Amino acid sequence: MRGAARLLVATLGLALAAALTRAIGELPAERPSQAVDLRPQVVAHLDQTGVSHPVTAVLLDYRGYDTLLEVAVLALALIALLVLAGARDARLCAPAGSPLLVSLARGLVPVVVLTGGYLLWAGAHRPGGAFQAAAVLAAGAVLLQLAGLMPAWASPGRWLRLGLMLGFGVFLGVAYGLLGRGALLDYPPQWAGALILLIETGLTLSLGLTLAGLFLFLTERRGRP
Amino acid sequence: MPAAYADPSAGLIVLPLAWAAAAFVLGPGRGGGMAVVALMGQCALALGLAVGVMQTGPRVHAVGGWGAPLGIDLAADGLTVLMLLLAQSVALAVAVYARGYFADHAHRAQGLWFWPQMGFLVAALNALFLSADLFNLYVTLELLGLAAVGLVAVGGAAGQMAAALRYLVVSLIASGAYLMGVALLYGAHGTVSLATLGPLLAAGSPRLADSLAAALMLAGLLAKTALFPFHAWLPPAHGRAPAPVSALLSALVVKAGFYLVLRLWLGPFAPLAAPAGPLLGALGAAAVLFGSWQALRTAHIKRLVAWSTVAQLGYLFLVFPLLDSGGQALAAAMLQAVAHGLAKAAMFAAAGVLVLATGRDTLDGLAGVASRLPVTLFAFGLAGVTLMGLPPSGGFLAKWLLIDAAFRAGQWGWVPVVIGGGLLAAAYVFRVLRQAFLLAPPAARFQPVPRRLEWTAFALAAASVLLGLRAGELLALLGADG
Amino acid sequence: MPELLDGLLAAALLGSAWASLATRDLTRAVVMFIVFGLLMALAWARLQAPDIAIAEAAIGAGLTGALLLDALGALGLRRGAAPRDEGGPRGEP
Amino acid sequence: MSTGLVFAHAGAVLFVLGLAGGLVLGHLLRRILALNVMGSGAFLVLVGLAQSDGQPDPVPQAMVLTGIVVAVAATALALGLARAFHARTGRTRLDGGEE
Repeated sequence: MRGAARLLVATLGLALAAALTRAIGELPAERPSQAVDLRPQVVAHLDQTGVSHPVTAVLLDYRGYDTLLEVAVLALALIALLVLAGARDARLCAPAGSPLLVSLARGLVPVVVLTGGYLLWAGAHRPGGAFQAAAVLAAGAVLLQLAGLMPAWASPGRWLRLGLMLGFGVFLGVAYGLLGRGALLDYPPQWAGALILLIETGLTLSLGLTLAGLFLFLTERRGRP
Repeated sequence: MPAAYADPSAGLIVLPLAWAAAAFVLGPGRGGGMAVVALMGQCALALGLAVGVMQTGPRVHAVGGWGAPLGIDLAADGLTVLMLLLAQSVALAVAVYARGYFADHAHRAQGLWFWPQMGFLVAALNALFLSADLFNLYVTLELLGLAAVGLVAVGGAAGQMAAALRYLVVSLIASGAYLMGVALLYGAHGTVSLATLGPLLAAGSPRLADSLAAALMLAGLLAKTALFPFHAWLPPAHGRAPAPVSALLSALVVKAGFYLVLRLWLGPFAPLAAPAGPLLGALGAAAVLFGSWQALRTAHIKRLVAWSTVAQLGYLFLVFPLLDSGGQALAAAMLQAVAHGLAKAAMFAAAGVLVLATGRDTLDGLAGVASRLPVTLFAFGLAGVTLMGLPPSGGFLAKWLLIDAAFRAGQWGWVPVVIGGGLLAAAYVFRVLRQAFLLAPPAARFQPVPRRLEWTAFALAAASVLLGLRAGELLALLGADG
Repeated sequence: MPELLDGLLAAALLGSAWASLATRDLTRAVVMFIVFGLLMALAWARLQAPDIAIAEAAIGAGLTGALLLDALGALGLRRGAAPRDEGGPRGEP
Repeated sequence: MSTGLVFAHAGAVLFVLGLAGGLVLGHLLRRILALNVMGSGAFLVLVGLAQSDGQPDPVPQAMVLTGIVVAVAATALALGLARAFHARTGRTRLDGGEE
């Protein structure tokens, strides 16, 4: 039974792979002449977006609404994990960090914050931005937790919850605030750069906490009371 | 304040996102009252949008002010508005119900983070119904899927974990297939906007990439809708989740997949999809018969209601071979979607009360319930009337229109399926009712149940029946698509 | 020359993905998956997508890799289960 | 063949490999790996096919950035569920019918 199912999946898989390969192979030659090319449009409106890096412009302006929902996905995953962590009843106690870890954390955290800040600032002009910066900050938060310098995450207090939602809240607030101009997220060109920086700063903080939370909720600190 | 701030399309997405986030910040178990008030506001917004669409036709909201294909559009037509109205009204009733349900001592632990999760779920539904961009739809599908899976798992028991995992794996495979379709379409046409893609796909003979994309996307969406034979994940997930969650999942979440299939079928994939019509119809017929049969066999109340969802979803797909034949097939499908949404939410709400009162989820334990919980049992029966398709319910009108469309198309074969499905539904509904009217064994103990739970179930069931009397307005909404 | 590089990288992607899914040893599977993530980052760099390359390395390979390694400890090694995923009637290929 | 097309082809094969793995593999951890491979394949096709003429396209690149974050959220939830399931039952696979 199981062998037959595998054979079926393998056969269908080979057929699908062949079809996909053929479709991809013949596309460039057969691309219809009316096909849209968004690249010139992205460049043409770049000066109205307040950022000079095209990917950041797509991410936070042209398709900023995707990013808003994506931040919601992350927040939701964190909440679902919080439910599971509660159900598992394994409290994430703040471990007493070893002295070496504590001094390492104290030394590294300023570097981490600086690197995150740089990536955030750089995102407007070149590769980088809130998500990459947040990943770096998350590493710092995990380090702090392992060193016992962060409060326990098992039942996050109100301030931590506020921090987790701050970036999303700012993003949502800006999106809704601009509705007065006629549409969600419709940045006025002269304020676009500043508003995007505001959103990205909030996101960096909250996503950093969220990514750290994904890690900390999932991983049990074994072998400690 | 400029009137723009009251824009219903934007409000229906921003408002639930805002209360979801606020409920999380407020803390465990909090935010229910806020959710109920906000959902009342959302109902008003959806009604406002419905009136607007009726009067001035479909609306487009260009997020960011760019407009497709560079930006993302939200679009609302009759189909959208109907789904939005269904989602807001069921969500409001479920919120009222859930406040009582999770206040109960036995469920308090499950409800700790229910409100933020429900907020994100409702936001995902509204965003999905409104989106006119294939990649944005992918993000809404993921948001919806993760919210639904997270809610199935809140109970924390091993069976719920297994059901949630099964659901998650299917959901991720399905979104992966959908995303591959989006990638092929972007590669071929340089856009993911529904409005821009339509003419591009219609021009010229279909390319392999287009057909493959359509097949992958539809297959993914069918798996998310739990159409037979992709249904195996549904009964455990819907059967094991807490009752308010089951109501949301069965009434709304699975409909989102169906809505997207319909939207793509009538929209950009229209030139490609027609040959698949009979196949979808056949799968729908198989779902009606197989789901009803399983509902007749199971020993658990909520599992019975979940199998009934598999069967009732089948009806929605019977319309695909009939869409081109002029009849009211589309109206039949939408009426069935709305009527089943209300009835199924009522049934799960009632089933939740029965499980709460008897302390177990088995049909055997129901003996004697009729005299203790007459309102709940009446609600269950009323919802059953809609599922069976008896007049004057919304289900009756839906099935009537479906049979009419089948005759017009000369496709008589679907008629016995519709009628047989109704008879089987009668059989499984009466299984529950008969057991409930038996005399209670002397040792039986019933837990007291908050009135609020019984009456919300009743209100939902009554709405599903009365829908048949107000169907004219709903059909007029669909006609506004023009 | 660049074509050769692309071809080799693509082959390495397929090889690492296959190795990750087909190996009997769970630890090896996770390590191969992290290698796969890092190769993906290289592929993104070749596709002139440095933003994705950074994100893939940090989030795709880094965070996901850390989560998987930790889950490995929780799922594969504890409760007396052998570190290897046993074959048997329902074994993996 | 352009760089974009090379990786689009590789992406197609990765997608199928991950899809097949997601369907037939038993151990939950392997299934999660397979689903990630499947997603990566779709991402490669999205960017590679759009850039088959060799010019970078920021639109699919931004979509993939969004997709990667969504994928890590889904992976984290899947791992959390798998661990909770394992903690209750000691099992690491779902097969063997329901109930």
